Amino acid sequence: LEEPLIFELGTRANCGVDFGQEPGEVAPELGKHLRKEPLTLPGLTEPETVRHYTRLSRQNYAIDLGPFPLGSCTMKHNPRLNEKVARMPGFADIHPLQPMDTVQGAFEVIEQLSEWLCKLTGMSAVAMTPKAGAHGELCGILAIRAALEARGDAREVILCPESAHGTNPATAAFAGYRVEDIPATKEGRVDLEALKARLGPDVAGVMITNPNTCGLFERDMKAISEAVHAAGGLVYCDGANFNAIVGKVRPGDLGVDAMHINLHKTFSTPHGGGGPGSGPVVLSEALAPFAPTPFVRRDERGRMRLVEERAAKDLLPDSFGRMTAFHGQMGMFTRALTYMLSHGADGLRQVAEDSVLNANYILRSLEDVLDAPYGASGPCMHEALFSDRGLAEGFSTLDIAKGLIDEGYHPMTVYFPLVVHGAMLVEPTETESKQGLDRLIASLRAVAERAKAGDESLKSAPHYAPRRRLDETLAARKPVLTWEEPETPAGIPVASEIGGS
Amino acid sequence: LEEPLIFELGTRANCGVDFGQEPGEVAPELGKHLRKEPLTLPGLTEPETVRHYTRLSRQNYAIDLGPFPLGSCTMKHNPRLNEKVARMPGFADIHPLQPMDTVQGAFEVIEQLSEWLCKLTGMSAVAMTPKAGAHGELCGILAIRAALEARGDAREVILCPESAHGTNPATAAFAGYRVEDIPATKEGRVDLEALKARLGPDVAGVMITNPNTCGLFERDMKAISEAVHAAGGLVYCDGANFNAIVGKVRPGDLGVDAMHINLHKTFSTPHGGGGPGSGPVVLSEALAPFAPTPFVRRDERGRMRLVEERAAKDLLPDSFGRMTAFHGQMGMFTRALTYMLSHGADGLRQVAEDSVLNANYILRSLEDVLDAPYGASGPCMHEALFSDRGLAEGFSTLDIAKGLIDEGYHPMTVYFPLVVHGAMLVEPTETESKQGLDRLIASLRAVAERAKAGDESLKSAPHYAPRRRLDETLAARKPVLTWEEPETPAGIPVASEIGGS
Amino acid sequence: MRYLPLTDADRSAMLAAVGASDIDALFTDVPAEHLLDGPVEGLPMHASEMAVERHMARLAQKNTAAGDVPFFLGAGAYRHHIPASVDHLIQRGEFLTAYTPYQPEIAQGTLQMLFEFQTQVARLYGCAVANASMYDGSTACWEAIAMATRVKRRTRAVLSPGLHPHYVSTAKTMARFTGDEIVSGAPDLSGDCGEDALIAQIDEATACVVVQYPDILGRIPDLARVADAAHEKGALLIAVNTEPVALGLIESPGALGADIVVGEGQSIGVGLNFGGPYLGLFAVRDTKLVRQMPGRLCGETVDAEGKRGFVLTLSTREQHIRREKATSNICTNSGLCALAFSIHMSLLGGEGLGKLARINHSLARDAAAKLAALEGVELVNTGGFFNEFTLRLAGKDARDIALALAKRDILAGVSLGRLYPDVQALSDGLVVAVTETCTAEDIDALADALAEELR
Amino acid sequence: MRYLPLTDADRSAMLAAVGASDIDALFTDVPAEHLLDGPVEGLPMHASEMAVERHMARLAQKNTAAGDVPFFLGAGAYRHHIPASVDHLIQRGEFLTAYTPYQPEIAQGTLQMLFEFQTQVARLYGCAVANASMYDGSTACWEAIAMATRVKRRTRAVLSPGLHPHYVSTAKTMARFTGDEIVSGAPDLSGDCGEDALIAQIDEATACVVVQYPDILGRIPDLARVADAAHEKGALLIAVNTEPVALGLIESPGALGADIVVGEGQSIGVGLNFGGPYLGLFAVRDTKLVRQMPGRLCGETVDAEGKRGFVLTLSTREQHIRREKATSNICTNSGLCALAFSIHMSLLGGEGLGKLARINHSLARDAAAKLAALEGVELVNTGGFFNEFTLRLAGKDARDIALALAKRDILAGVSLGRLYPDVQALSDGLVVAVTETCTAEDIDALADALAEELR
Repeated sequence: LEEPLIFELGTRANCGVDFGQEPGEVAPELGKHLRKEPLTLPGLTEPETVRHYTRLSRQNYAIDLGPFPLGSCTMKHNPRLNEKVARMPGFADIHPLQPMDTVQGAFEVIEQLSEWLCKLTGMSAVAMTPKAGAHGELCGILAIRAALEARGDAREVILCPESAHGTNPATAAFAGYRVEDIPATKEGRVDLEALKARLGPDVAGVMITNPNTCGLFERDMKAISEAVHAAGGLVYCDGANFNAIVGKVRPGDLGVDAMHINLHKTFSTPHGGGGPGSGPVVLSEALAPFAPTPFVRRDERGRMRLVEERAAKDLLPDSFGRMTAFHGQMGMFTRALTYMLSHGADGLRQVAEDSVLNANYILRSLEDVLDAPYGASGPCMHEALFSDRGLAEGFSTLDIAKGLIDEGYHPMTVYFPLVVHGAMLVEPTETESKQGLDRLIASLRAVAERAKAGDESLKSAPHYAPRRRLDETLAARKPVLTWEEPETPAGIPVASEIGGS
Repeated sequence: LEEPLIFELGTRANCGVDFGQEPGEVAPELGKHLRKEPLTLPGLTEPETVRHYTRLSRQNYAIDLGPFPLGSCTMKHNPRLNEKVARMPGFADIHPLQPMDTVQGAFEVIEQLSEWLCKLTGMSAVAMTPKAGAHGELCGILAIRAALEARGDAREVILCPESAHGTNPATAAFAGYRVEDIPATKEGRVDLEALKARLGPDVAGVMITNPNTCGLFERDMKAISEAVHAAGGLVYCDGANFNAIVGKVRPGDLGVDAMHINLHKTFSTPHGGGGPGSGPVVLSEALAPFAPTPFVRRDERGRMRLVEERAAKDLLPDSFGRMTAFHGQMGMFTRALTYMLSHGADGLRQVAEDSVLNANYILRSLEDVLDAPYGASGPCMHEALFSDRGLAEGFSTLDIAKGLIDEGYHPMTVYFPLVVHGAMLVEPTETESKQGLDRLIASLRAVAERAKAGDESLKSAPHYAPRRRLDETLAARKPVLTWEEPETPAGIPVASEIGGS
Repeated sequence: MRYLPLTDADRSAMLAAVGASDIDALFTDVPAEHLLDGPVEGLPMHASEMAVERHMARLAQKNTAAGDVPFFLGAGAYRHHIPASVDHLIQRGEFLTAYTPYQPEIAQGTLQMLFEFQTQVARLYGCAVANASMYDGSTACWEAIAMATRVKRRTRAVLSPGLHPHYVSTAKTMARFTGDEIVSGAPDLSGDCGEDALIAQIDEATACVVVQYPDILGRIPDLARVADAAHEKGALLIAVNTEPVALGLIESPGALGADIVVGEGQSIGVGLNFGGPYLGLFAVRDTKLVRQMPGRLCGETVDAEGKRGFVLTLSTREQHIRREKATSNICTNSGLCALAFSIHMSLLGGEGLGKLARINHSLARDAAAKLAALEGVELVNTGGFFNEFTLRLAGKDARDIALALAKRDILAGVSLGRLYPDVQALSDGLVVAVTETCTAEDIDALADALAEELR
Repeated sequence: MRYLPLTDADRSAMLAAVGASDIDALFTDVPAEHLLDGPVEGLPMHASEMAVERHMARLAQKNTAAGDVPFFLGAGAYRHHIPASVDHLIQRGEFLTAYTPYQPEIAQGTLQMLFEFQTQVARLYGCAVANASMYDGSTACWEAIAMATRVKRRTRAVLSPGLHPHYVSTAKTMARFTGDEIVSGAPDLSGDCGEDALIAQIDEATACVVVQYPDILGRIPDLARVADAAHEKGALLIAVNTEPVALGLIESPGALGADIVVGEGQSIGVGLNFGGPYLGLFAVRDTKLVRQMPGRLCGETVDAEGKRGFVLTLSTREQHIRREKATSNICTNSGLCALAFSIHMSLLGGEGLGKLARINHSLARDAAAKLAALEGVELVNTGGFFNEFTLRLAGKDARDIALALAKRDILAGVSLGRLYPDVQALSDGLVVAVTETCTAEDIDALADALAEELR
């Protein structure tokens, strides 16, 4: 059931917007700047638009349709109240540069959210402007670098475990650091002794994900922090998996100096097909003075002020500066705060407990059919890790993923973390019901058994999705990244190509 | 891809609503009234609820997905601005019995919408309270009866063409009239001479649909009105098809005394899977004094007042009374007025023209493969009528309808009007594009050709819908109208029964 | 125009294809003297979305939205908090822009929802079967009376004085034309629901007795007693409920012997909407009455592959098949409102509805106690109430008081003078509803302002 | 809790199934001394939806919504009318609650949309290829500079004084750590965009010149001239656009020789949102640069049956494959904002964008003429402007004037003192944006109030 592209649907003659006003004259001095050729963008009327995007949307899988067990991506339910609140005109229809007295409520949102984040993490400050998780990592690393430079300590190396998200080494490199691996134990955790051995005056710090991407809590986190601090470095914690521990343990208690929080993971703001995210970074006392501008403070009269470049010179002289225009992802802040207020401190604790319970339930229900490399070492946190060991010859993790599509599910995260061969990382989150998990487990089991039995039909899965397997090599070899007018205009598509539902 | 019932999904232990307050004590005097048994209704958390209804929705066809060419049902695009406006708290969150000074804007909506309806129809008054088209018919017939009774003229018969919607005779009967058929000409219109011959002192009036359900304009409407009036009767016009003539001709100019207007047809308020509708009735000078209560009037100071029972005794002493609690479908009024203001007088005229052009385009594009019983007599209005003549032995209109489902479309209206054998009534509306019509025509043509060629696979269509043909006889013979707990609780459905997308 | 996809080029090509010289060549059946030669006069031309939105927003802003003030109106329409997910889901295009499910193969979404809705309503009402909804409570009430007269072949309907006066008026309007006899009267301002007097009016010609539960003054009648009395005379008991939340706390009418239970479902999921669209609920206690019911019914069946599916059924009762012999002329139901009700009810569940009911009741008790303690205020409902009660304001016209409070931005309740303008004895009555949306501060504000106005 | 489906019974059963005595048996890897024994202190407990909504609504009401007052702010974020269908469609659960389309077979909705979006942006910018969006304009601007230094293996970036000061600050922050050299300065309050001075700064070490078009004061620089000069020195021209509506009227940067075009897309479909989330646009004129681009790219391909389909492609540039050797650390894009942009742009089309641009321009001209006629007001933009212009307020501090006007419920514009607190010479500058959402009455209200404040 195909949906044409807007370029195949619309014409340049049509338009889905009416203008009451007639456009007036163009200023003569603008003459030399005017467009020579009209813009070749098709216009669709509203009925055509609504139908195009409604139909397109139906080719997507989404959390609203079923479990979306992407490990480390934390696809949980997105409450509808959040969406309603974010659209209140007092939040959605205010300009970032309005006089500060006219946006006190917006500043209060930032203040309240900051308080929640600091208390939940046990940290002393938070930088609210980072636009997404990776941007938050950058913020944390820049703060570390600024802090080290402030003490005249130019270190060059950041240590990352091999199991880290790719953003960790990329961020460190983007910030000018050289990246080295931290070795792992057989149990899937940081090798504390090996780490200690590597620490030295060239090491600016470590980036550790906790719970890590094997779904395990880094038991030695506190010891790691102490060792890094002792060696003059600082500790960045990747908070992508904070979901598993919110309300149960505070990273600040474990010696972390900086940690970003993906509001779209732990705090339920929608992923939206790939963004926008929001990545506030909590900071320890050591790093707080280096936080970016702008930030929100109350003045002596209790009015909220946005502290921008100039004022920051007095209030936060060591700030490493601005990371982005304006002051953060307000639309995500309102959603996240709404979520936090809804759950409360008690509910958030329950979130962590249920997410861990759900993951362990999956781990224990499937370890007889799927290899669980760290299963024997104890409970997992929010996600269950399996490997492709034991599948029939020629069958891979990819086949299991694609087979799961035919069962009506979005696959788990595959081939990540890199430290496990053919990794499958299953994160149910706390918003799945037991009934739903039982079904998911049954499907995973069925597909795993087919892969172990060497069922050939699995290798061409999916069969029941809007598309069969797509040729990614072709896409990369001969990139077609924009639509071009075909040589001869396409005729009327035949009905079977178009379809309705 | 099956979706369980809420009773199979939810448990009585769960709940998707949190209550901040703890309920207090129940008054002792309520003791004897208390429920003995708890209510056995399942509760679903929000994630389960969102998923259940999202998945259910995807088993529906809708105008947002494609053409919905149900003749006489007028499935046109529903503008999203209408939905936004209807949800403004000043409209959605006001109580019908608030002091009138606090709802002046709501009364203005009613006043403005009334003015549009009167001007577009050329009538002198409008009753706004009817809740739907059939309720509007009832309003019109009661007004006719009240008017006749006021002049001491107890007539017993209402004449309806056989091609009328079932609501026409049902309404007349519900209002205490006997119903008799009006014969039709071979051209599919009211037989004026036969009608004249039947008129007499026992005939209270006629109910005529114009444009009629064969998609034809009643050329003799004015002459019919004159004849009925001359015989002492009154003329009800079923305005279901006003879509075709809005802005092109005013029913008031043709002698009509009462006509309901389906706001959800001509004026784009959503059908919502079967309602709510809204059926204001425009009235001639002769019937205006008999309009129902309540209604809106401006007082001498220009304030809007709702005239309810007592005040109506002075302002409209002959009113036939109240038809419903409160005062009409406000939520539909705001949508319809928004639609009218968007289109304007010029746009509404274009609506009629485009809807008629689209229907004729379908009629002329298909009359070579499908029998068009009235095709030769001239253009149609907003809908094109075909019959099952010429299909292969054993193939019926139903097969064409179900075949069209497999092409990705909702079928046209079938077996209505009754005057044509195996009728197929195709109404594209003005919100289909030419490109979309060309595809629909190609599909209709393909299915018609299969039916003419005797393609057996058509008889078991649909094959690609969420369901194959359903056993309606079983449903009626052994009605199962509520869900009952199964004897043994159902196990976990197997994955292939549940599916995801 | 943003809603019209045809371009001028399309129009020309299509006119050519149908062999018409211009668009009016397709309107030749309209007599030339009646065919307008331009837009209808006296109306504005098309406008941008921005301009229309502004116009409508200005009208909306002239109204006092309930959420912006302390708010205590009820009398047949109640303000409850509706979870955001309800409105989100009913706006799914597949629900919002679908038609009546006449082609069940591609309408299972609407049909399964209706089947679930019917079950929810039947259980809520303590009945065997509910239909797929009607226009609203008042029209459902008349349909029930009409059904009773049809079933019983009797023409007399006895209406309790506690029945909402709009429902009474609606029934009287219809009865005037059908020739049925309606017995009705205004309520007394006493804590007694008047069951004795009502029972005394039931005779062998009576097709049905209609009792509102809780009634217009918030009192809770003894349904079981009336049921017995009605049944004794061979009449049906029709129970009318305008506040479904009450049934989370008090017994279902069906369990008390009501034969037909109808009501207004607006409280759950639908919202105030200035009186419409609302949601008529209609259920019968005994499946034997099903084939006499008005309105659509959705039933379970199987498809050609044996899979469970749902269809509209028993449509031989209905007008599109049976025409003048139909059980009602009703065609449209309140599908989208039924969906909103069903979603909200799914979120609540029996547990949640019970808790919500107890919160409403408890707040209403607090409010009643506080208000009745004021000088010049007397609580009518001595026999108990759910979330609504009636106050007597010491001989003052409650309409004036309500208006005075509205000027102070407090919407205090519904004056009985608004509902019964002809009954002088009721003019000092004020019906006050208290739901979970009322805060303690709201109640204090009302009490303070009322005290001042009565001083 | 309304978002947590597990019941206590489920929890017990599941704990038993995993062999844990209680939930903390699953948290044994957390050292006991750090495991909290109850909810985090100092934070409230869970609350009802109604209570949370009330709390947030109260905060929202403390802000002055742009739609409620005459509103003239721009300077990198513009208020335009967004059709209601845009927000309706982006709230479809299938778009809203999907993840990055890593499994293309069940993500064609997002992928096809991104392909359409890329094409729209590329055409708007006059470029060959656009990516699938970035965080916002300011970060896209830095990514472009980083890409230019990578491509050119040079470390100097010359920024036009007309570049938004937040964009300048962002670049400076990053350059401090990467060791790149940023040449920048504040603008002059003259009608001349300063192309001569800018060109003079370009040398053989310059990787790129960055020019905002139109610039922060609303002036329109001669891009083609700067392009030629940059190319002559082997540098790339990066054009930055913060108001895409302008490109409905003035020439595309790509057509004028810009090599990389970046910008803020918020004007189309996204809304003000107090500064975020916004939509970074990023395009290159020459396909040769594609493999050096940061951010996601969606490409066309075929599936196993030969059907057209779309996938994320060229991901070997990206961090999740290439880790520390990636072209950027960026991971998330602004998918939902890109969708909103694409829908709004589909509604507009080239025709509609052109008309919208001309309406903006025309209203802005009217406003500028009216304001410049006031005593003590001087229009800076003598060389023309699109929908935004800068006024000098006769030596007064524009911050004070803007604040005084805000107290009169008029949001008059962005004072240059807010943007350049350190540059005394700019303190009397006020940047005023006029879009189609401004009415003639709004403009009159601003002119009248400004006249009074300047008196």
